[in-house]
Amino acid sequence: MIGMDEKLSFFKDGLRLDGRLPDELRPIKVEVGVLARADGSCYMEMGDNKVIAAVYGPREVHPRHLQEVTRAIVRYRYNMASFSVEERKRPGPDRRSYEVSKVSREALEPVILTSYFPRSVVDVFVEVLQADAGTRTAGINAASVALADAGIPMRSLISSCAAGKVDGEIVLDPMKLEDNFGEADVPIAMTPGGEITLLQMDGRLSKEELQRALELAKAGCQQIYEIQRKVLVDRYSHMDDAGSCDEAVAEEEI
Amino acid sequence: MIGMDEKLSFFKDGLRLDGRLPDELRPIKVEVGVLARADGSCYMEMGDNKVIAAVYGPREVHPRHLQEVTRAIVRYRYNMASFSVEERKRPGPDRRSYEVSKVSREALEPVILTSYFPRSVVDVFVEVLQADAGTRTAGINAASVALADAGIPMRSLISSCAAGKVDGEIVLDPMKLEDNFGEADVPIAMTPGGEITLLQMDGRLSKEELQRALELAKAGCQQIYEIQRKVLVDRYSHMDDAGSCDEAVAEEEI
Amino acid sequence: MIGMDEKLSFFKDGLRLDGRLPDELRPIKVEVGVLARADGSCYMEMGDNKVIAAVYGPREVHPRHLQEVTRAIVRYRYNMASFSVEERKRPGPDRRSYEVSKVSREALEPVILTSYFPRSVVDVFVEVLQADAGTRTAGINAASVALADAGIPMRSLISSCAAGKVDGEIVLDPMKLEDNFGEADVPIAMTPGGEITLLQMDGRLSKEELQRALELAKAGCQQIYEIQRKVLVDRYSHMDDAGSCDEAVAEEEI
Amino acid sequence: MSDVVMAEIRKDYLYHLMLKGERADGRAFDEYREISLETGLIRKADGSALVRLGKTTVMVGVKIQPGEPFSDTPNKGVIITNAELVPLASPNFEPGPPNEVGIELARVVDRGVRESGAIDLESLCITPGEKVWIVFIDVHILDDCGNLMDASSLGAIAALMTATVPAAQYALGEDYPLPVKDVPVATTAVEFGDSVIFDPDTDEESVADTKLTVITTADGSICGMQKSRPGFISQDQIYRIVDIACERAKEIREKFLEV
Amino acid sequence: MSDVVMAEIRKDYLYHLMLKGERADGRAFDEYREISLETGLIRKADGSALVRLGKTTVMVGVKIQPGEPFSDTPNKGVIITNAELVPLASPNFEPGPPNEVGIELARVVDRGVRESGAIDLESLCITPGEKVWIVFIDVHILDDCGNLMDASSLGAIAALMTATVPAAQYALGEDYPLPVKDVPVATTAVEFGDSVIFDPDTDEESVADTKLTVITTADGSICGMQKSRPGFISQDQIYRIVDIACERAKEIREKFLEV
Amino acid sequence: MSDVVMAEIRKDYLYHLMLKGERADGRAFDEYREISLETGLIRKADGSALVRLGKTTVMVGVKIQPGEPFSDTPNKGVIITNAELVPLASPNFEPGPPNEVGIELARVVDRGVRESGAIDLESLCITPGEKVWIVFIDVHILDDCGNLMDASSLGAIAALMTATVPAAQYALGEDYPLPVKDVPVATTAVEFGDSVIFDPDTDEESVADTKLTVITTADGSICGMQKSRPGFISQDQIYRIVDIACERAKEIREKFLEV
Repeated sequence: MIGMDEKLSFFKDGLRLDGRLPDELRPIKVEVGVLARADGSCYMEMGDNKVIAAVYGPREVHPRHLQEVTRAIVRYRYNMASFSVEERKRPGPDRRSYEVSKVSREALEPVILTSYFPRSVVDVFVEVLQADAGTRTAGINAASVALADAGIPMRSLISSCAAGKVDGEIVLDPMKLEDNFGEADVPIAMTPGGEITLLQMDGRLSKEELQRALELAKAGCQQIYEIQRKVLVDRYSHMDDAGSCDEAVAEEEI
Repeated sequence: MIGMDEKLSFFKDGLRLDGRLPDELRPIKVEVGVLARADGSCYMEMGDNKVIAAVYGPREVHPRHLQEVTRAIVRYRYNMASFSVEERKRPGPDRRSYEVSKVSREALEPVILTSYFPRSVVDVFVEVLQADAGTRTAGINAASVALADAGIPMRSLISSCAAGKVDGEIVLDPMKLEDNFGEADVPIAMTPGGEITLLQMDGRLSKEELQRALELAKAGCQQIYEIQRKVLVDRYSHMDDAGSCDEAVAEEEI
Repeated sequence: MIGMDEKLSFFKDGLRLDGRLPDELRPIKVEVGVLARADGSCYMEMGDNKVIAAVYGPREVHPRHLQEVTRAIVRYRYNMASFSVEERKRPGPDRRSYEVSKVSREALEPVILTSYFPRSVVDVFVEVLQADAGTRTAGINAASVALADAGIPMRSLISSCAAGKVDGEIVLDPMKLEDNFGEADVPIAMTPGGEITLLQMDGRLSKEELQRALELAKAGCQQIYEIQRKVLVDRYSHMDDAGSCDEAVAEEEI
Repeated sequence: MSDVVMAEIRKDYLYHLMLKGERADGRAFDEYREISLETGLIRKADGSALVRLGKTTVMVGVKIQPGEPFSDTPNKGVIITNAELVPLASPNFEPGPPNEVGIELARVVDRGVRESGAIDLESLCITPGEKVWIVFIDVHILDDCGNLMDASSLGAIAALMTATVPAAQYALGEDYPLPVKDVPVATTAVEFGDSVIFDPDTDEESVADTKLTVITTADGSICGMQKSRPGFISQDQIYRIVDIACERAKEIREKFLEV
Repeated sequence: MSDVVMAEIRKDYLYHLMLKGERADGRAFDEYREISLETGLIRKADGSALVRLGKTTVMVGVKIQPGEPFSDTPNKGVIITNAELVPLASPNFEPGPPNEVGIELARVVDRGVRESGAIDLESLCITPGEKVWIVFIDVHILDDCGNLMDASSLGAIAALMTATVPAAQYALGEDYPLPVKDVPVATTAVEFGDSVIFDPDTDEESVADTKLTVITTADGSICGMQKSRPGFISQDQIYRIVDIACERAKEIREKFLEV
Repeated sequence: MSDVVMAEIRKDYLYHLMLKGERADGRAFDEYREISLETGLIRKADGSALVRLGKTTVMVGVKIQPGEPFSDTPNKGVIITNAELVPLASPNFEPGPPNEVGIELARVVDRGVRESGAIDLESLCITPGEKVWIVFIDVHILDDCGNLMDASSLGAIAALMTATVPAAQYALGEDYPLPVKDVPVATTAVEFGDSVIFDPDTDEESVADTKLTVITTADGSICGMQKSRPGFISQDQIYRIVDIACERAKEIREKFLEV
């Protein structure tokens, strides 16, 4: 939240700069099973964000001392490609990506039935190919579908999106321009039943604004959940072309 | 030892810039058992140096290949807080702190009865919160008390201080200003019986000056030993308030 | 291959700047068994290149998870001393040295009878003390002799040298000046029987030029093989002074 | 295995206590441990604070030095926050560069300072595009007995509020107090079944389902939140925690930061 | 042990197929898998290409930024090539900085671009000795089903050929297409007994004796070669591979790079 | 366990020899192994020395390049000393950045050069505050048969005494010999019961109680000391070692450094 450096107007005739209503998500595109080597995978676009998630496991833990005797551990690695942002990013994790990886893992872990697979690991890898505000939520959405694609037993899917505050108004799913000059950002993740597994916030909000932001983000998550569910249903109703190396068979656009 | 860049006088009427006699230590303050999580701990001030030492162990060695079958290994990590020196120090160990850690470990190891605890480790951690010349000796003094506080069996305590040469004169326990512009620095550590376990020297000294420096430093160590001993006696004569989370109960000032 | 920045002539009366014919190697000097601690060792000069190779093993593998149950693994570490090149090199491996280590290991591994020593490792270390184009080939030559000196069972020796293109002409064993301003460089390594185990190329060559370069380099390798063989024969015919700490007993110059 | 068993037993014990509305150390669910705060102990730092939250002990040092601005904010000072979870402070901490727990801690502390606007970054510009003041906030954990977030955040703002910009040392005019415009305070609760417990100690943290940190400003706005640990939290619980967090933060602000 | 046994069985199987002149997926020995190439998908990059070689998938992004030249080439732009073998792409890849396989891949891709003279480095000089354009070629492996060398090289040249120098953004004039003067194409074969098989998949790579990559330019010259994997290769086999490599490269160049 | 047993047996053996006033290789207690010193072997370095101390072999290279001074000593050159204990030199050395043994070695070598005033740092200033000569002393261990300290220190001073400041290469006037104003020599003894043994080999080092390095200058002053290895040493033993160290250093200085 840098604060507005110059007077920009973020609304025109009640619409946002990209033509969206305040409570409207950006267009979403999902493909499941896009990678041959991974046990499960998902490519997702949310607006200009392009992310790809892969799941490997349950598999053996290396190094061994990380093993848990009563359950599987979950690892999550969020990584931005060098070319995904305006100024080239040095390859490899930075402090931000360590934090995003931690909270994303904690957003998914509660729904994974880790006790089914003691002493093993479920690895989730998310690569951001293009970033435009909202990569952590896009990554969690893709990872959730990839986990299902990998056949990892889960209590439910997890859906994720953010609400923000721009020009004094609470909006759903802020894009980069709104995020850079906006006044607050509240990414959440939740189950279809409304249990929240990720919650972060920066900026400045009153309690009432926070409440409005959570309501908006919740509604966004529910729309995303429907898309995630549909792409998985489509995928598994066409499973005649099964096999570890099949490419993208299901695609869903909003 | 940078050599004197401008003509500074380090003595006035036989006293040093901070009013000390040439053979006088800086004021010392000690508290034992200051940390709840550590098995033993000690906070120490020597002049403007503020250090804190913690001991964990004997405990299991990780990684396992470092285990010794006939004795405990001793590890020592000397670390300066970023804010402890004039110009902010990058966090983490540098070459100097690796050397200080090595010689400090070698100063304490000879008195630790490591053969009592085969295959285990005694970890000593020293954090420098403020530095003013003499942090390695302050760290060793604090670590020695913390080892005793942790109940690690030892042949004796170790006491440590430096002598230096300033304006042609041998002085005890040089402070930062004397160290920066002085002509030599000789830190030592020893048992109460006078067996030396740490000896370093830089600068330029004749054999006679070295002899004088060792004599002075030895006398300094003996004073420090008395303080260490007293704080431990006080600590253990008030042991009605025992328990792993008791805070600083003994304090000794000179 | 930087391309020629200024018009330099690399030939005078059919000879190269250092007086060599186009198909002539630089002077070679070899000493075997030059190190006391290593199981096998070799010092080699090829022109202004000065390299030293040591072999340790077969010995236990650390860390254990690198062990192979049916054979020994081979490790190769090519390292340039900081002072070996014009501008001081930062100590430690860089990207170039990782690649050189990989291709050098792959150049030697095919002749090492690794199946004799399951679960163990043969470590090859090459230190470049002075570099003048051709250090990887000099390193492989020295390493090959050091492996023999260590008694590692091998199908054959490996010999290595490069051909290059300078001023439109294919030459054997380019020196630094020729390499910097030359048009192509083709380092190879091979068995005495002509089986190629290393092949790299950069620059720009027609198929015919590549053929000529390989022929030249092959002839160079054969000459080097004779030198390697002779120094080893000499070494083992004087084995009355055997023992792990004997220094350089055989030396061969061309 | 025994660690797992012990954890289960401890969890059971704390859970049963909680059903009776009790905590192991007798505190009310929304009650903080005793807080002590000393500033200025580290003369070599430009600002410093030693915070004790029960037995949890954190030293925060602030150093202010001239340096280059970021290219996209040429007329703004820079805040760099780091947290060192040194192995002296807990048997669970290991030597080495900050792991994800240390990084998260530093970033949440940073978020409170940054998002509240506590430091007016534009006032830290010396020469636009060339030289600005860099404010290093170094959090040094000394004893981890739980709730490092609140202790570290409190130490950071206290150290900043008592910090001096060492202008004289760099021939940039006279020294002056670092201007601080807001007083963010972090308040952390853990969730445990249906209960919400503030200022958790290490035991409570280790058995909690999830944890929520809320950072509030002097005017009662929220300027940062962070859920950590896997586990679910409902909207209702969030609002409940936010309400109490605002109250507790206000008390801490008034009592220790004299605002 | 079972991995070793499986490898032996697979090797036997592939070997016997090969004796009959066959490959597991029915291709001819010198036949490539289906290639697909899309450029410009990453709007935030200055050039990008998504390459599919069968199921092998590689994304290459090119970023062009002003920076300092190397001191020994003050009037030349800089090419920096990096390859990330991220663990998403294969169960064999681990997180962390590039290992020797990733470094070799990046260096061979770099060699093709550099030695072919595809990029006129002197045209990338802005102010001699002070400021030049730095061309970052970032190879991001997404799915490793074999022959990363050819896929990555193809992605690199395709991304460069469609890249824009973002001059306007840095107030250095108008944007213009990155001038590309040659079109290096890498072609890789593995050797397997006496046979030579092009565009190997992961199984074929894992059982091959050795591997040879040949990079050729538009005029049929060779601008880079790299043998990798331990194993022997004869001069005759080298020449045979070079001959076919030139043909395949020509086909790829014509079909996908429109040269 | 067998290593431990072997070490005990070897210790016993060496101990019993010593009681008879003997060493395994027949030397007197204060006798050095044969020393050989060759300088200038590395043409690409600005100074170099190959030292053999018995079979211990060390190459030291000196490189002198222009660079920036430290901000607190703007008119002084810079000395940077590094020691590489490469795995070629001993089965006990591992690849990777210097560990504490290598760091200690480099710092003790550096201490001798720096504290003796051997290099007049002010004479290495080119433009105050901007450009000074940086003297890199790189110690490269080739064969560790004991007493690396003395071999490395001797190599360092010998390389410096024969080094050239490559001014012409940087258009800074004519090349000139690096001015060296003192000749520090390190002498190391190990203590073994009541005995003191100079120039220990690897076996003697491994069984010694403790070790003391004394660095002396041409005028017989002491400019550096370092006790290493855990173990006790008495004041008397220190004085005894210092006395012999001065003598040995004098001999080495006269014989090998022609001072």
